[in-house]
Amino acid sequence: MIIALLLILPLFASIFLFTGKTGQQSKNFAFLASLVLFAISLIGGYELIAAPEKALFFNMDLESILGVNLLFKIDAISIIFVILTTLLVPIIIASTDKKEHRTPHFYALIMLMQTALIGVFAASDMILFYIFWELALIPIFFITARWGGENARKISIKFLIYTVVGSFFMLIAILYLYTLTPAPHSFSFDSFYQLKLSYSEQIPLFLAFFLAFAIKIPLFPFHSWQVETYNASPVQGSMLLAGIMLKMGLYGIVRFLIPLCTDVVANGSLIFLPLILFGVIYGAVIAISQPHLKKLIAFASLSHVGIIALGLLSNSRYGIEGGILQMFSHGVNVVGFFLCYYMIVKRTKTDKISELGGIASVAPRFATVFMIIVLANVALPLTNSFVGEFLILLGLFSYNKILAIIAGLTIILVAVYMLKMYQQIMFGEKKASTENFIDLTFGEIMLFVPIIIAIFAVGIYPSFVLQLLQGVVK
Amino acid sequence: MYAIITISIVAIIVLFFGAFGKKKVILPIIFVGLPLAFIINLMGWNQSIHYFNEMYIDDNFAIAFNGVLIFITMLIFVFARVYYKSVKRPLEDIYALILFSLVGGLMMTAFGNLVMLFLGIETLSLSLYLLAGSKKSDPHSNEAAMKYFLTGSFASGFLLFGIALLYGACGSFNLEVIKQYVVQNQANIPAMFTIGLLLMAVGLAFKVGAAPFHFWIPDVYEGSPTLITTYMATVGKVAAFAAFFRLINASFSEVDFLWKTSLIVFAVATILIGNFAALYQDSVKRMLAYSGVAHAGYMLIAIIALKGNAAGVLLLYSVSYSIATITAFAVLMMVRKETGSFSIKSFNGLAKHNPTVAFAMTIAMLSLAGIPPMIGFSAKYQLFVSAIEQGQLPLVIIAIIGSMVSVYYYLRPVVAMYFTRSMVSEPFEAAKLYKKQILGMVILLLILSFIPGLIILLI
Amino acid sequence: MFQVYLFLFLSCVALFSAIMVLLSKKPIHSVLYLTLTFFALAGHYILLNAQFLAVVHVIVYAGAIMVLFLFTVMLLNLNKEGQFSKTTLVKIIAVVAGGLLFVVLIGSLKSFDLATVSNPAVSQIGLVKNLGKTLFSQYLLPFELSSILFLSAMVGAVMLGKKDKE
Amino acid sequence: METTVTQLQMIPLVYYIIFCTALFTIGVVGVLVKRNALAIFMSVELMLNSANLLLAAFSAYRNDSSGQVFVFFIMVVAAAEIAIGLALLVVVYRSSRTIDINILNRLKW
Amino acid sequence: MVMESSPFMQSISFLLLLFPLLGFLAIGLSQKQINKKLSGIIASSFVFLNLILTFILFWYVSTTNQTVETNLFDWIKFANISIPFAITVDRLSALMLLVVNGVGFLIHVYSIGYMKNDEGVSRFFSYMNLFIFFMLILVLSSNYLMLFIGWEGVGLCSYLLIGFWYKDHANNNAAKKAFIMNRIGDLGFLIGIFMMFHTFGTLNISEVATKASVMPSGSTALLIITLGLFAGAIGKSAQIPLFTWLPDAMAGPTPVSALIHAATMVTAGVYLVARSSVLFVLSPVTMNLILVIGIFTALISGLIAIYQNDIKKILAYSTVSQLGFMFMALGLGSFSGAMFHLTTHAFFKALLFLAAGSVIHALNQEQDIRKMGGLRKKIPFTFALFAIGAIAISGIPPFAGFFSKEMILSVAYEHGMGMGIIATFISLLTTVYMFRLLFVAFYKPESDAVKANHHIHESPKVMLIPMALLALLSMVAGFIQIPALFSTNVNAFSTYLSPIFFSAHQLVPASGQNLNVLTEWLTLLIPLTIIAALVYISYIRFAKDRLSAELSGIQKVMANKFYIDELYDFCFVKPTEKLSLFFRETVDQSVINRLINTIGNATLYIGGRIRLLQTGNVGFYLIIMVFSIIAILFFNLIR
Repeated sequence: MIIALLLILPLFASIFLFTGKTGQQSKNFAFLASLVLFAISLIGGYELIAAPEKALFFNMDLESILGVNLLFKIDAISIIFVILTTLLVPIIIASTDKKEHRTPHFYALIMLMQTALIGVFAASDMILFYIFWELALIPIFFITARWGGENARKISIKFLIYTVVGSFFMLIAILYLYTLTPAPHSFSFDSFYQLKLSYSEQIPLFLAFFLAFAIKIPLFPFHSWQVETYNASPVQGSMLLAGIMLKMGLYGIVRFLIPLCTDVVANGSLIFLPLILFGVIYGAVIAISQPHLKKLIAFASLSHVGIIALGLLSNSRYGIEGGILQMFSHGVNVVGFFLCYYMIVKRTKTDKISELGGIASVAPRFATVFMIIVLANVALPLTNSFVGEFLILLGLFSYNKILAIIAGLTIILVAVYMLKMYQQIMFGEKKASTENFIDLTFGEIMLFVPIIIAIFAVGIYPSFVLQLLQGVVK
Repeated sequence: MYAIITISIVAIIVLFFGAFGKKKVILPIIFVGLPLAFIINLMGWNQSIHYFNEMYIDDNFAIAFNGVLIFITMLIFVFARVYYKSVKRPLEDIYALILFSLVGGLMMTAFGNLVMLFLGIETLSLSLYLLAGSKKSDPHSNEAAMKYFLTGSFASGFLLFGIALLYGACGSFNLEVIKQYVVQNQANIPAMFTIGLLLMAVGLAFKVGAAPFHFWIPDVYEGSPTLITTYMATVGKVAAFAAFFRLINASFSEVDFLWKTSLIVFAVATILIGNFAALYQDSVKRMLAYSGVAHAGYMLIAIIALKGNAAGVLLLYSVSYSIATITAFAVLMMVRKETGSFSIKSFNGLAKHNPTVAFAMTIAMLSLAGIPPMIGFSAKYQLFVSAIEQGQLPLVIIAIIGSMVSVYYYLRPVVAMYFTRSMVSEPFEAAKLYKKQILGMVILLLILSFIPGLIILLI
Repeated sequence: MFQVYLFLFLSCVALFSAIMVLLSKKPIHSVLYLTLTFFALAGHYILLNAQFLAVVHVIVYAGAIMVLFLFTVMLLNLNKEGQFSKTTLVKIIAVVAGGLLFVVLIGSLKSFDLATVSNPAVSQIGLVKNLGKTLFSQYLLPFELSSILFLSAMVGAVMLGKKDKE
Repeated sequence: METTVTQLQMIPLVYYIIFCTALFTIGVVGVLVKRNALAIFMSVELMLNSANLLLAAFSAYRNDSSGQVFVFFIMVVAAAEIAIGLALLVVVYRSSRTIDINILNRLKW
Repeated sequence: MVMESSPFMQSISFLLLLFPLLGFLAIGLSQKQINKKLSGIIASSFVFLNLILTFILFWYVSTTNQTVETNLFDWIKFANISIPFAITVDRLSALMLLVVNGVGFLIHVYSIGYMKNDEGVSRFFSYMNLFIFFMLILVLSSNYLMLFIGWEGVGLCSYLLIGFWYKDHANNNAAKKAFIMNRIGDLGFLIGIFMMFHTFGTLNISEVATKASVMPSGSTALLIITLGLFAGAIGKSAQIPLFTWLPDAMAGPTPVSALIHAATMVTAGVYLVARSSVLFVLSPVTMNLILVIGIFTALISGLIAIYQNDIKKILAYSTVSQLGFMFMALGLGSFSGAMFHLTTHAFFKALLFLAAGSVIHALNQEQDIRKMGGLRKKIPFTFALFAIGAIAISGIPPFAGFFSKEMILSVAYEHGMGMGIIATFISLLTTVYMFRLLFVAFYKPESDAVKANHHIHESPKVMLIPMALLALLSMVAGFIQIPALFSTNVNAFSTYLSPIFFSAHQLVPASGQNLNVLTEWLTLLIPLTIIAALVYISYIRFAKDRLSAELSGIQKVMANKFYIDELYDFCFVKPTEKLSLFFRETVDQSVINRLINTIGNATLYIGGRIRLLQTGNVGFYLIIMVFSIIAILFFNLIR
């Protein structure tokens, strides 16, 4: 029931919004709808907390009509992502500024995106999963290309093709898996999980899945779409991308790579973990000298999600649980980060770090909020990222000490680039662009409130997430 | 069977009224006659009647494909009204030729004898040659018709030679008898049989537009009047595929080692050439032509898979491909009417003033590209599944690579429509004419997207 | 043995004239050589005791089709010295292609042999009566449907032929 | 015994096969070498005729009439085809004053 | 092993954390609403409440010899990992509580006066309270990860307070440098924690100690753990090679320097090592490393301090040097000695900083000692307090420094005569730079700047009283632990801490030989004599108005801090920036992006080529068809 609501509500809202008249009304409607969704997903979360081993099911055998089996299952892992989605989407919707005159289609596309994202996280049938996975691309493509900045058109095409190419690899893997299931073949996750794959079967499977996810996440060296797309898309699009959509790839790792390619993950990690690790360092190092705030966020994100991938593939429970927790945290943090970016760009019309400065002296509230978000990104203890990164590195350490130590370098690098960026933007003397910087209004602060609550809630009491996962991660 | 008769009669009535210059009644007659034929066609459902010594077999396969063909033709006529709006004369000849070729198509789906196959192919082809050249004043149309005719009759020669050799080996044209021969002589198939089979396959591969026999397609599709191109790309292709499938399925399924490799080569070449060549096209019409080639490659996979529900999958694919193609061509016709060009540039900024049209084009492109949740995706994935169940994973991988490539060119019109500055500042005049029809197509596409399973299980 | 000689003679005539169709520069010569080929083929039909086919062949090909060809040649005044011909390279390629095709076909077909052979000389199937029976019983449907083909050809020819006032 | 005698006097089937193949090949070569559309039509006719004769021969040697019926249909179709082809040729000639197929290259790439 | 402890004490220990947090939130969230003075009073009163609670707890643990364990909630708990949010008050942490809350309270009070005229005073006090909060977490945590929270938290506060005057980028750079250098150490700390968890399966401090005590001495796991922890300590306590941030940290307000960068936070490294004494004594390699690093740090920073001219910088290097001294003590195995010196150092170094602050306050933010002089008469009270601090830190009896240093020196001499002499030398360096500072700033004839400045005034009472209290402590605190030479009975300090280090001493029995009484007297008296001599020389050299000679050779190197900052800049900062540029411009743009684009363009190119197959020439199409047919037939026949 909850699943049905979670899927149908945004879909209908989206269809309704496509016929909307004014942007403001549509925004209000979309915001309300997404809040309702959030409430519903919280109910789902509550049910699961009561019994973490259980899962919410939705099964309707419509294969004869739809061609796919409507098989949904929300377990503890899924609910985290569903809640992440439903938590962030209202913020993203609310963040649009009145001055930007978004048409109703904009909100319709966001709601459609939400449908697809929830679908991805709730699907328990491979084809269904794939459908939602691809469906998610369409709205974000339009959002990016239509409301994006310069070159948005070209870049969004590159983005779309790049990711579609990646997901085609996944399609190959799915189809390959399908042939391996005992007759009558089936696409349901459960039938895949029951497979006992031999090592030689796992290798191509792993490669295909890994490629697909690596492009989506993105991992080095498949990240080149990311920076450009973040840079080109409107900030809401970037938030959707970085906050939620990238998690699809990581979610895929949790759902498929780890349970299905156990042996490859166990034996081959030393081949691909260094690659990911290099990407982690790479992103962080580039962020140090990145002159544009948005690109900096992109590279920081590249580095952060790389760490998550490291944790997930580290063959240890700590790594996996920490990775999942960190996915949630990263979603929250990066959206917060983008919001800060948005606040700056909205007021100063520039995101060049060197043109900014001295904001802290005119906007103390903003400085505080931004500082909290920066610290969350730096993974300071008691913020949400710390627990996740700690567990990830712990997991990685128990797998391979050298890798963990190198990965640990990021906690230094992240401090370097984050503080450098914060210092240059917020501190120092005021500049022309920041002369008339207005501090956050009440409405804008309200945008940050849920994010800050999430940052501290997860940082101080992560156990509710971790214990939720306990029954599922094995 | 009775559908053929109905359609023939309708065609003759059309000719009759046209001869007396009664322009206004022609299309209404067709719009009565084709649904009638559709219903009559459906009445034979689940009965599998064999007519005239198994010349014509009205099994579910035939009925389903005939239904699709008739339905597509109806859609074509829907757009014909708008396409030929400016033409004064009754056009009974063109309409009649379309109907005649439809008869040929129906024969191709339901043949039980190679004679019927041959006659069906020729009826369809001859009408299409003529239709391709029906815009006499246009050198492109002439050229298209000529090229089509030259290559087509050449291919017919091979087809016939193949039939002759096959006959020499088996001594019959009846599919059932050939099958028996095959079953009995599975161990020592004479070379003549093989050659005959392969030459027939070549002939049919030409008709479906599979590489390396696809060369006529881009030129002919581009040169023909757009409405006719639409018809060729849909009815012509679907009928040819139905015929191909029926031929292979009815007689040669036991000796798949003879033809499978060749077909796989065809399919691979078709997918790659079609998709890659489409990348560079500036003319949307030609791009769609290459897309047609590429889709022929995918549909060949259904024939290669053959077993299981391949027929249903082929049906689904045909439906998805045809409806999306018609939608795309319909939009193209409109754009061409307004801008006088097929170039991708003429799509620039279409979405601003013609959102419905742009949306329709987008849906069609996404469907053709096989992006979920459009029907094009369901069709592709069902196709891949059935191929993979027959152990054709490498082929499927190639097909998927082709799909990756295709995303690019299918997106170009979308991008042009939505994200490029428009040259015109007001809604297209023609859009008013088209709006209802195009909206209908969109709704059809969307509805179909939710019932792919139903279509597959038809057969 | 006489039959064999006759066969060989007719074959030689047919092949020679067929080649001459290609070699002739003037279309009119080609058409005439083609006619010769058709007559030789008619002889083959008679040799096979396919009387009906032989007659139809002569009527359709030598009669109708040849007339059409000739008519076109005259109508369009095409009977000039062939001023356009393909390059030698293309010709060589074409001949090589033909040769290869021939070799491949012959190589695979020559070993063919029927299990039971009936003598065409004594076979009665080619007679009008027998063929008629088959045609109007077993092949009635295609026979009828071929009328549609003709009709469409007619309509089309008219369509292409008449002047439009568009 | 008698069958043996008649068989000896018969023309071997393979003769027909070889002859028809040769004729077919000539037709194919003709299509390839000619630029004149009319000549190409003729070459196609040669191909069709070779198929015809082959069918007729098989039909006769198998003592099965269906092959010859098929030939009949082929002739029918060939006639219609040629009619259409020539009509097209006339149209093309009208518009471009030539029947050289090499000028048919407006549509390409 | 959760001991039953009284609920009353548990709730008190919980309140310890709650009060400063409340203070932080109350001040931080209402910055605009409350006036400046009020915020200082609120902040100070919260710390004062804490101080009272600390006394209660201290009394409790020192009398009952029990630890107060309070489990607040489960922080990270799943599978076999269980890290509660739990606080432990034992004798060691109670001592630290005293230091933190005591000194902290005094500095808070002092700050009310010092920061009176600053714009962001509310912000300042909220940060200060936050610092106390994190420092208490650090001190009270019952497991290493929670300790790490406090560890990073104080680092954050340090960052925020160093960069308190954020309009000047120099301050921000200093703050950033402090944070990043701490982070480098923290990475080591984290690795130590990982290894600890890996080895013992728990992070609980007492459980780790118990489990470790049965391990063989010198095992690799222990080595890695202790190295990691020590790396953390190096970062936090500004030891070589991560010491350069501390002098820069003087960019923050002076009370911050006093509280964070002298008395409390920087000593956290010492506290950590002392806390983990069991682990460290089982890892002799690390112990030796600590010893070496401690000695070198103490030496080098002591030398640098002599040539500095910024009053706060001198004190900062002095701090580094004293910290090195403490580490040396730790390396020698004298945990209680280190802790003792930590305590006394907290008193007199805070005093020194506050007094320096008072000077700076008086001179309108002038920090260069060359521009001072003659202050003895202008601000006599401050001078007196400063002198007490200088005497205390120099180890002149009977002030506190003497006792704590003596405790360490005796251990050093027990360890060997050479070690003793080195230690003595280090302690003598203190005298040199402190008295140089004292004489230059207070005795030397008035500089022009001072002469021109008519507003030089004594600080208000709110600043002087805390300083006076600290001075009192600096004078008397030493008497709780008198060298064995004088009396073997007065050793309250080591007795107090002995339960903490009991197991550590158990594992490694003291190896040093006992010196005879004569030697002990000599080692005591000779340094004192030298100190006296040094004070006199300094007086001659610095108190008179002699133009200081040009620095030359080695002196210049020392004055420029051995060029260590430049070295780091050259070795790490510049290469990282270069690498960043290289990655950004070359790898990302020219290689990866180009590669991806090339793939795309290649596809398009192939498309363009394949398209050319379609020549438009029918003859060509037909030829291709025929060849294809031939190929198909051929391959099917030869198969």
